[in-house]
Amino acid sequence: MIRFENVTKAYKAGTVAVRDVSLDIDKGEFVFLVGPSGSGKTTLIRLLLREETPDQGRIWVAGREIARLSPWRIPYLRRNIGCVFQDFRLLPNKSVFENVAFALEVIGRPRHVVESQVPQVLDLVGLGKKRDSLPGELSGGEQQRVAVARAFVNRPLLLLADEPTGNLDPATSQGIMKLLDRINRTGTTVVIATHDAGIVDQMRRRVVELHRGELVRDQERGVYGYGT
Amino acid sequence: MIRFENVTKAYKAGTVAVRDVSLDIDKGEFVFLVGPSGSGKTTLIRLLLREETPDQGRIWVAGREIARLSPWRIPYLRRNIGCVFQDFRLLPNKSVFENVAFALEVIGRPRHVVESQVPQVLDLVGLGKKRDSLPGELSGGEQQRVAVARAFVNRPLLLLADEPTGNLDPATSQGIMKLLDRINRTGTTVVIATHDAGIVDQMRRRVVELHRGELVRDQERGVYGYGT
Amino acid sequence: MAVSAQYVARETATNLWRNRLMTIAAILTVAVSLSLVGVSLLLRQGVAQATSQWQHGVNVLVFLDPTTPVPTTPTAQQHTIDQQLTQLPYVKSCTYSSQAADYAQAKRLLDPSAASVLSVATTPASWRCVLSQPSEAAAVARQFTGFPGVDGQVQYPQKAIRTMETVVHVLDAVFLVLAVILLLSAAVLILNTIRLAIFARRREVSVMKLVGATNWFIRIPFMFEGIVQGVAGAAVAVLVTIGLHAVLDHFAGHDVNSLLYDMRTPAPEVAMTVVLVAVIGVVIGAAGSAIGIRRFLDS
Amino acid sequence: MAVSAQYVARETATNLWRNRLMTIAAILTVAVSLSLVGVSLLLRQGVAQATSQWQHGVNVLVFLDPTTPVPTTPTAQQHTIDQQLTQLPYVKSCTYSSQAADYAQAKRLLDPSAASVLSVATTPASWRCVLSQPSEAAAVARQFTGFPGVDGQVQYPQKAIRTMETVVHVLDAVFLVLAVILLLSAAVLILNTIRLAIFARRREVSVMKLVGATNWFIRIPFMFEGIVQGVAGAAVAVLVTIGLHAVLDHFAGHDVNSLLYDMRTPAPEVAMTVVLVAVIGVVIGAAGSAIGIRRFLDS
Ligand SMILES: Nc1ncnc2c1ncn2[C@@H]1O[C@H](COP(=O)(O)OP(=O)(O)OP(=O)(O)O)[C@@H](O)[C@H]1O
Ligand SMILES: Nc1ncnc2c1ncn2[C@@H]1O[C@H](COP(=O)(O)OP(=O)(O)OP(=O)(O)O)[C@@H](O)[C@H]1O
Ligand SMILES: [Mg+2]
Ligand SMILES: [Mg+2]
Repeated sequence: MIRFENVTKAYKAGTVAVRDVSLDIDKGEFVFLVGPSGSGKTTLIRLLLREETPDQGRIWVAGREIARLSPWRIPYLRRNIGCVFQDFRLLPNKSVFENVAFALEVIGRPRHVVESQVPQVLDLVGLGKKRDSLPGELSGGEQQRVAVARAFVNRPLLLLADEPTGNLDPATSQGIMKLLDRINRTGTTVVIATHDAGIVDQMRRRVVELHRGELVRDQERGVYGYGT
Repeated sequence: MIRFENVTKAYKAGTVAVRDVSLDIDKGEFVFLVGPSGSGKTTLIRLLLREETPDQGRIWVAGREIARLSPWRIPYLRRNIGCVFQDFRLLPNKSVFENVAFALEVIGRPRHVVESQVPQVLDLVGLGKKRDSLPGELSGGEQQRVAVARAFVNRPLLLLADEPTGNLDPATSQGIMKLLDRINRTGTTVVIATHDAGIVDQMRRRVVELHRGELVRDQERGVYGYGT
Repeated sequence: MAVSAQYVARETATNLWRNRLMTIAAILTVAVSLSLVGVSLLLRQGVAQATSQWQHGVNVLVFLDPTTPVPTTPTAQQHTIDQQLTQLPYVKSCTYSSQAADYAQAKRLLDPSAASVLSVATTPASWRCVLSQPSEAAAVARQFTGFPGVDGQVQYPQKAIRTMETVVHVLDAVFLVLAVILLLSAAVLILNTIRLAIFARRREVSVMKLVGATNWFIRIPFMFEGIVQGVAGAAVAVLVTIGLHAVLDHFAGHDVNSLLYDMRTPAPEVAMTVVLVAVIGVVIGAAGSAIGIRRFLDS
Repeated sequence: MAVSAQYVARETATNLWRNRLMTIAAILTVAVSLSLVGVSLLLRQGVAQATSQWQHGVNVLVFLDPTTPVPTTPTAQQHTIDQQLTQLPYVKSCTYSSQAADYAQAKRLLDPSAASVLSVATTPASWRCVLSQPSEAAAVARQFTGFPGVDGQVQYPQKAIRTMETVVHVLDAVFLVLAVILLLSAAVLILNTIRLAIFARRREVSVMKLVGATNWFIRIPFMFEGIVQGVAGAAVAVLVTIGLHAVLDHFAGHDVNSLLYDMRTPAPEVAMTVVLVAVIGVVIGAAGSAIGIRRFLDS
């Protein structure tokens, strides 16, 4: 499903965010991406979305080398990827409902599908009552849940989640993780960047650890950290 | 230092975010504010900053009833309060250095004080090397640390922190909490809204719990939750 | 593409409403800019109208030699000359004025002491010819010189024509240049405003892209927003133009001597201006949005 | 307040640079708008100049009765009459033209057949008076009528004066109205642009407030930004205005007959326009920013 081959990415400012990373993730896997702040987790996710292109190395997603994708095909790549962004990236002028509905409208789902599916997903993340609020009128955790809802509303092949529980209390976090687990069981590949040691340790799934941009650990049924 | 007297705050949309909360926090205290997502923690902090005014009840900060403050005095209130916002609220057009320096310039600190103090604080949060980056060029955790640095650079009387470790790995989180603890020991009152059960349980300080806007627990040397 | 009409309509409407400030700013800019263009075009038409009015006043006066006998009651013969004259290039129509008529007019025009030295016999009869092209007066005068019985000198208001032509040309040029400058300025200002408005929403655009929206899916609602703003602004401009036209017409009233009366512009030409203004509004709105959004669409 | 000059300077400079797009948009808007105002003011001054040139050409022609004997070699006596005439209100200067001179001129002006009926004796001598106020020609003519030896009729170019005056008044009014409309439009457009630019930075303003910045602390750098944009825009407008003036002057050349020559505007008046444009730029920049930011400062 995903293959990184000696991928290196440096930002203009000179920071090497990802250094010579090679990684294979199969279809249907559930992977935690861990590492200290600034270790390159978000950058890895941005590379998968082709929000950035690698300086060196190659990346395949669903059998395609995405650096070679022509610009007009990028949207179609992204439609197969649901993403929970670390900073949410909600559309500030759209209501909760519209934000989630947008991911369906983009792929041309008819109105009645949108009308039935969105409220269902919002209920799943516990925001049924907030459907007409604007993002600015939500608490941090509520915004994060909207982002989660938007990411999987269109049943993507690949679900990327960058710190999806950073603003959530442990109970809600567990709810979200159960949800992601359930989605994973339907065949969706799930990659989660997280700092939440409790959840990683509890779920016992594959753990990939980055440190200063380098892949330092890749462990089946892993835990958050060795010592911490 | 802080006194809430039967404070109620409802937003336009009809959500009662804070309901009849009474609370006293003495000078020099260290308080954790906990509660599920959407329980009103951020709203409480916004009330203290007079970003919002209560619908009912009264709030005193440092001996002043802040709802009665005339508009031109509000900036002077805020200069005594350092705040780490949940969504960071960095100035997007200013570098890391300038963002932190701004809090000092606002209170008229001369240039040489700014020049010496800001790098010191940036080193404390581990961002010495990122001083010239813009917020958009930082990882989530780095932005959060800039927000922390800005909040205490001018040694405020009161330090409010809304989810200051949501985007940080456990090691960095502990570093930040140690920092806040140290600041607290110099006499600064510290109020932290957080979901990080690990930290709350480890620090064993006063815990105030909100649930649907109501104060449901106020416990000396408390833990994050009873059951969770 | 596959952008549904319903989606576009809803998107356009809600975005216009939720970005009120920017909507109003853009409409205002279009309205002000295009109003200036419209007014300037209108004034230019007015000048053109006035010119064509004034041109009716340019005559070439052909004096016949009083010593050559001419019939005092010119009928068929006069008609022939008339035809011959009229066939010359640039000559529109000619009227004959007999010696007696010319004498009468001279007496009226000159002060008595000067008139007293004239007599019917010494006053030359004349043809007064209206030209289709006043600037050709000199050429026409030359042509007449060969005609039988025509006095050596052919009079035409040389200095007056030159001055009037200069004024008209300058005014026409001024208003044309003004209209073009205003149009360019309007384009610049409107594009500017749209760019700023889209700049304020660049984050929104980037989020849409990350969720998998195609460029057209993002662009079309923006373009429709631009069109609506352009149309609304142009509508205001059209009203201002029509309003000004009405006001000028009103003040022109029926005072034949007033300059405004000369400047009255017929409705069809005003309509042309109005249509032009409206089209500019739509095009600039749509193109402006499309161009303005382009750099935020490049990934 | 306590806003240090250093802070303001640094803040202004970096903000202008980091918000390039908005800076350029604002400068462009100011430049385009004020250029239009400047050009319009310049044209208006040109018209005023041309008017004053044309006014030198308005003479009142006083014919002396040829039957009343007048000295053929007028010396002291003529001087006295000259003085008397000049003392009349609105009369600027008068020149005498003898019977012989008038006859010579008439011969030149009229066609031979008409001229042949004139003689020196029947041609009246005349005074040709330049008026300071051409519109008063009729009144002056009435005053002359009482003078010794003055022929009953005093000639002045009645129709010509009326037409010229109308044209001048209309042109003057058109350019004044245009300048005022353009000025108002410029104000609206510039305010609009500044508001949009500040709107795009409203979050920044709100963060500054939350960190404890006073309103003036936030407002002053914004105002200076506005001033810099206003000055830069106005500078462009000033260059355009001066440039146009230079171009017009160049084309005017030394062709005394051209309208452009008549419109040449003296440097001090151009300087006035330029100063006016610059001041408007600064004021609108500063005030615009201050007003634009106001609603985001209300807490
Ligand atoms: N747009 C950018 N321009 C320049 N440098 C950047 C940019 N984005 C990220 N970086 C740098 O690249 C490094 C890796 O960033 P990244 O966001 O991938 O970290 P992360 O693992 O997601 O961290 P966190 O857990 O704090 O979110 C950091 O040092 C960061 O400062
Ligand atoms: N500006 C607003 N307008 C309307 N409702 C709001 C606004 N801000 C917050 N709310 C609502 O008020 C409630 C409390 O919000 P608040 O941000 O205080 O929660 P919180 O405890 O900080 O939650 P979290 O842990 O998720 O950040 C929520 O239900 C939220 O939707
Ligand atoms: Mg990250
Ligand atoms: Mg919160």
